[in-house]
Amino acid sequence: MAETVAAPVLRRPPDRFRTVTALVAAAAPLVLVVIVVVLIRGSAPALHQFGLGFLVGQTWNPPIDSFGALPAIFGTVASSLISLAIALPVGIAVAVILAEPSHSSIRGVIGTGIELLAAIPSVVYGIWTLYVLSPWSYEHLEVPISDRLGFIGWLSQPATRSLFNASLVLAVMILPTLTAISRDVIRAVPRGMKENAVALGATWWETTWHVILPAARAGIFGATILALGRALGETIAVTMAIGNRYWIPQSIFEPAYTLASVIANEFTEATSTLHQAALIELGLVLILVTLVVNLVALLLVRSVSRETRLTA
Amino acid sequence: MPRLTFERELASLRESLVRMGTLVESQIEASLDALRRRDAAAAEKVRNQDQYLNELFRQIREQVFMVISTQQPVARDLRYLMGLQYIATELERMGDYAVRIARMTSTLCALPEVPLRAEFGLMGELAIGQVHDILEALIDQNEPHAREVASRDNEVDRLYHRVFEDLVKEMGAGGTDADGALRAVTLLLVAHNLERISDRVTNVAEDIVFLESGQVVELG
Amino acid sequence: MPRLTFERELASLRESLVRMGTLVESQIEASLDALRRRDAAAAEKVRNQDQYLNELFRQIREQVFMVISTQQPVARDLRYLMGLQYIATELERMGDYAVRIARMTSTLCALPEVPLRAEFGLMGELAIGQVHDILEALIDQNEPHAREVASRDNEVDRLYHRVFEDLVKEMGAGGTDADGALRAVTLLLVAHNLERISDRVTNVAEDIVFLESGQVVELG
Amino acid sequence: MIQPPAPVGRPELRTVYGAGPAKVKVDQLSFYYGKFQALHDVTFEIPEKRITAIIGPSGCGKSTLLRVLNRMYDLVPSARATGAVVIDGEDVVSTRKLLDLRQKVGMVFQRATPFPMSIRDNIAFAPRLLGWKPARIKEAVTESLERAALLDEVKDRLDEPATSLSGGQQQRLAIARCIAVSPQVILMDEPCSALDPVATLKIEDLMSTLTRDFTIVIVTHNMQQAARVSDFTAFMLMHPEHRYGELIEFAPTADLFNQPQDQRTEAYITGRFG
Amino acid sequence: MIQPPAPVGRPELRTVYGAGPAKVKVDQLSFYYGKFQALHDVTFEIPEKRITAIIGPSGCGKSTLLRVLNRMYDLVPSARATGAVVIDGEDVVSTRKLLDLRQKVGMVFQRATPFPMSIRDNIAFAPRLLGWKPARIKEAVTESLERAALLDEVKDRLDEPATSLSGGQQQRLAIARCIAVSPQVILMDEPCSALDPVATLKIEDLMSTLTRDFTIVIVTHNMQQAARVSDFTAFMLMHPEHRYGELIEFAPTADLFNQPQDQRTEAYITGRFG
Amino acid sequence: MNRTSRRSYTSFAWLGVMYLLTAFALIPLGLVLWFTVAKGLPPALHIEFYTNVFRPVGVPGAGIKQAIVGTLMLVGMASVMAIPAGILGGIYLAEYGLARWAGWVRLASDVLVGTPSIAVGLFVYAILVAPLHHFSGVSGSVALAVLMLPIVVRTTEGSVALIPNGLRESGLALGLPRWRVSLQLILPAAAPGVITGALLSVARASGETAPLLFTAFGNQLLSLDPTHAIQALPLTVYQYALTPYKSLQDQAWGAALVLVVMVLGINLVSRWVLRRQIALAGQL
Repeated sequence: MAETVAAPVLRRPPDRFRTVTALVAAAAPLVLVVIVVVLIRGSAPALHQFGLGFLVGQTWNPPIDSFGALPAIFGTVASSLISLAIALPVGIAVAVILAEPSHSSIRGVIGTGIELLAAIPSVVYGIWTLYVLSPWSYEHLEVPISDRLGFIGWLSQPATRSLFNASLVLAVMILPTLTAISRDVIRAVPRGMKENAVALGATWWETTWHVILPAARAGIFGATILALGRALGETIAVTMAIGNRYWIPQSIFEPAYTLASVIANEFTEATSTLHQAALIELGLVLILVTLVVNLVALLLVRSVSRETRLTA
Repeated sequence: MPRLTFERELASLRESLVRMGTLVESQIEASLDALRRRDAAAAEKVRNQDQYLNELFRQIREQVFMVISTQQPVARDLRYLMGLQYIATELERMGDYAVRIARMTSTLCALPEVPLRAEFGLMGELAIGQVHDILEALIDQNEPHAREVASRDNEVDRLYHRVFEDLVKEMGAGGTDADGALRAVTLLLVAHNLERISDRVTNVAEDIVFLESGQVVELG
Repeated sequence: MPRLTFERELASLRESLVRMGTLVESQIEASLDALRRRDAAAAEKVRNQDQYLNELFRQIREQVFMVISTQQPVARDLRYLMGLQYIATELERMGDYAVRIARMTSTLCALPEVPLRAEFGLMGELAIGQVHDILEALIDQNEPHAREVASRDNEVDRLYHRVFEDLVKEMGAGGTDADGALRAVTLLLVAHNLERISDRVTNVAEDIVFLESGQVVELG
Repeated sequence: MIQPPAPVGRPELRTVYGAGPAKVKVDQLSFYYGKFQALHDVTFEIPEKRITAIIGPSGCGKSTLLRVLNRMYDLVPSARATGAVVIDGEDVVSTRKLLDLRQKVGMVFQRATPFPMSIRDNIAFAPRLLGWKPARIKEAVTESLERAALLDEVKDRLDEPATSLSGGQQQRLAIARCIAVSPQVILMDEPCSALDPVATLKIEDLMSTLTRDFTIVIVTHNMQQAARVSDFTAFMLMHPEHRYGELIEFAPTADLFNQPQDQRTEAYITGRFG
Repeated sequence: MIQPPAPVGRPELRTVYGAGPAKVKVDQLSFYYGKFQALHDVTFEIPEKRITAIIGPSGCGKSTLLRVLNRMYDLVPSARATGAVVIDGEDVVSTRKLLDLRQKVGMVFQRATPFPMSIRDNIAFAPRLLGWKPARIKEAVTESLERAALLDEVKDRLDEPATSLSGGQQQRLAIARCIAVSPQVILMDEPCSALDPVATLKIEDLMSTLTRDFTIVIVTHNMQQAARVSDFTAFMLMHPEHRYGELIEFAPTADLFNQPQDQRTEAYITGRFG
Repeated sequence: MNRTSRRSYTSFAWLGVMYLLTAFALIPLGLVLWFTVAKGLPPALHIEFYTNVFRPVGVPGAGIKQAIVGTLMLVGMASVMAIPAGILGGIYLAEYGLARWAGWVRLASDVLVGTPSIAVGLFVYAILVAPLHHFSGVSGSVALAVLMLPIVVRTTEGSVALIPNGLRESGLALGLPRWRVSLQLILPAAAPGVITGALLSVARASGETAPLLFTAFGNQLLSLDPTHAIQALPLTVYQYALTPYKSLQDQAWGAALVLVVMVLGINLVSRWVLRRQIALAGQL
């Protein structure tokens, strides 16, 4: 590198088109920042009142203005993780099948099905869970399991509206996210990699397990985190399924509460300033958590796609 | 598809070769003319012209080179190029023989005049005719014609042997003085060179056959 | 980077050429040997061996062809290949001269024996030495050596002119019978051919210079 | 009767070389992507109405050099150049008249990329946006298709989508589109590397006829192609230490491929490089 | 003193041609993608331990032919073949021992695509699947890197990811990976088309040393490459009417490029095709 | 059984497992659709369901006209706000994607896509509803627009990026200014993809409940005034489903069916458009 070279000439005509579109595009980051700022300002009274203790407080009693977020945080995280545990193996299996180039007609049906799964509005899942899934799950999953395994504390106390049932519907709802991104990541694995493995005499499973999935590893992980972010923020269906009890349940079959559900249920009825501020602070916690999770996931997925772009 | 540039190069090369052939033909003609007319100046001119021929030859070689290295010809194309180059080599040699005949002419001009044998005119005509016709065959890409021209070699050979025997007999008859001996030997060498020119025509004919069909033949 | 296949082809080609050179050298040697020993059978053998030489020449040409069409050489590589081919052409001509000398030897064997002039031995040695040394220069890729060998041409020329003058003088002295005249003319042609061989060595030297450096030079 | 023979062998080149007019003068051009220097001190002159090829191994900066000539590098934010590239007295590096420059210096890319419209519209696209009159546009369409040796093949289906053409035809369409706006210089960036040998030779023939009117600069990694089509060749190489591209040798093609002056050129063209 | 000279010029070829043993016998092979016929009645014999090149314009079916030889076409649904391809007495077209076949007939692709693991693991991949003992695997890794002329360049970094290698190195790694399981035939599908001339010539040199042990079949659209590296060349063409690929001529490379027997071959190699 | 055949069988078995899991994934879809149709069809078969508004429990002939109209209004206004801006933003990302600022925009858009919609509702409440002291259709549509914007931005970028760079370079190399190349050459080529993105964002917005809870709020009567509370289909489903009255629950299923038909309809159309885009881009 010749550092000694005189300042290089740089003369370009101004690009007004660029300026205009850049300004418009600025809307997205702007909104994001404004959301966070507005929520911080809205939750100021609660922040002032409870400080960090808000995050570990376990009571939620509007009449006496006592607010703690821990049960809602717990419910949110627990329901999301359980749903992820259910959805992950299924999601990867579907992604592997969808990325397979053969059997194109079956794949078309499956792919469309999964995408429609993503298109169904949350509230429809909610009503379906409320009237169909929860009663069925109570009768055919929760009761039999707790009958046999109830001695394990967190598998006892079955209820119709429960953390478990909320997780079930969440699993269905995040499956498309998981599948779509995993499928894209698997498809982005250079075709040559598969051909090479096959040409070396590897079977379909050996190729998938030893070559394709490792190549897509980071991307699938990113997809998982992204799905986690979706699960954390899901509101309506969860609200309709989880039972809405503000406590930390001892069993996954008991009712619980999530951050989003609390807001959805109480916000319009919140009369005291502090109550409203506490609800907004729940929203703030929610958005900050999903923000971090999303950022991590996006950076993961992006680094993967960049890598495959380089090696492809 | 034409491969325009390549075809243009080939055409230009062939043109150069024909130019070279024409020059050789006129060199041979001029040298024999000088011999017949005992014109030392004309003979000298033939010797000087040879440098043009050499330059043309050098240029053709170089051009073949350039075409091969830039156009990467194969099969028929390469054969064609190499064939042109072989022919150029033969033509250059023919030019050399013309120069040698001119040199002999200079020697003869210094000697007392004696009428030239008829065979020389005949041989010269035959040789020039061969050179002319083989060039025509080259231009027309006419392989049978080339073979036919090559076959006329026998006639020149026959004449050469007659001249050779006659001259040896003449010298062997005794009473030859120094001038006579030099003259006889020089004429013998002229005949020899004419015969060589005719041989070269055969080679050119072989090259034409090669260039057109890829066949390596012996027409000798 | 080596370009293995190409280098192998070049090496094989050079080997063929050296083989051809060795064959030419021994042909010239054998023809002069036959001349010295008046051995008609040996002379006949030289004439028969020529077909091998022609075959070798044909193969080298073909190989050059194949290498050009498959390896697409440029610059130095192409020059090298073409240079090898030029040299092969010259070698083939030298072989022809050896055959001619052998033919003259057959003629001489039929004539009464007269001791051979010393110049012939000298010219033969010189020519063979030139051929031998130019092959060495080719193998060693030694351009200065090649130039030096070419410069020895003058000595052969000088000897040739002496032989020519002496023979013409001898015949011009009168009292030459038919056999004597034929003998003198034949010997003259032998000398002529030796001189031509020496000329060819000069051409080979020029080709070596070209092949090594890309320079087109006149060493004549 | 005997005339001294005229010199043979590409005489037209000899007149140009040294004496012929230069269309583009590249003068001490250096080029940077951010802190990375991609080209160093490139100086040579591109002769008018001739084909100049730029060759060299990957990473030698040949494509970058080409993209300087019509300021295509403006698409990359941190790119900048020093030195001068003068076309018709105007410095490309410092000009602000980008649109005029690009109209004067057309470019054909590796991939043909027909616009997603009819064959006719592909060629008429730029003239229309430039506000030409319909009659002039119509004429330009026919003429440029003609010059791109494509008219006969497509004249009956000018209104079909351009994507229905074969790869080689698409590339000739790209050339036609480029010459429709009457450029003076045409830059070609590996125009045949996506084509099969047959289509390639067609393009090569086309190039040689285009030199009647245009100055052509072609970047190719195919040495043989450069040898076949070009009149002049520039050989570039990446500096082993500084890793910027340098011009090693510039000469008439026949000379460069027969008697390269630089060892590195010889090593590269004979395949003994690296 | 004078010996009759032995014939010169690739004598090894002459002994093989006609008399040499064939490794792969392709017999009246036709190939279909669904209803579309891609190959028609291809018959020729691939000689053992020689390089056989398959050339021809785009769409002539040369890649398809290559992919029949190790049943790579099984990856495409609807593909099927008729006729026979016999390797060591076993018919490839009808065999059910796919894994054995692919071990015997290795393949190197246009894009190197190393697996997402270390250099060592890339080569050990197939041997491990075959259940080789660790000692044998270790030996195979070193030996195949050695034979692929890559050992010197990578021996100190066998545990680095294979993606850290350059394009040319990656392709040699692919070759090493392929020969690690001791195939007998190596198929190469345009192995150099993504490489620059320098890396290309390295691969070509490697190929010529590999013929000591392997039978190599290479598909290339680069005619010159076929001429440079191969001992035998097969020329294919798409039938103008039926649009399937046909074998036009099969001959020793030197013969094919000097004295092609078929007009169409001559037209193609001299660039006067189409 | 030798090693080779054991490997083959293992592979086959795993393939079976994968297909089994896939089939398992599709069961919920079938169930949701089945129950929505089965339970929603009876109320949805009545014409009054679409022409009438809310009626108290027990009064026959209740309908959800106010919700359908409200959803159309909300989504329509949101589209007007979000789609043009999203397209321009997407073009910026695709055209000047290498700039640092573009990286931030891209990241922010992706994060915004994943932001809990309820938080967006809170946000709009804080900036529009609280200061004005009443719920409104406008605030609801702003909330929806915020959700739509990043989708439009990213799908526009994606489909513009599908257009080969050569097309852009070819356009510029002809001497055309950048904005003409972007808007008159690239955007038309990418149109189907852009339309798909817009449709998808519309579908997403149509189905959103959470952000409307405290912005549009809901209204049992038909309101065409965007400055007042407005009903929406998802709100209807949510609110009616949670009531103890069978008749309202039935209406909730009916509204759910209407919503599903609408959303899936838009979705299928957009998929069809997208397929055309991909086919087209494949030819370029």
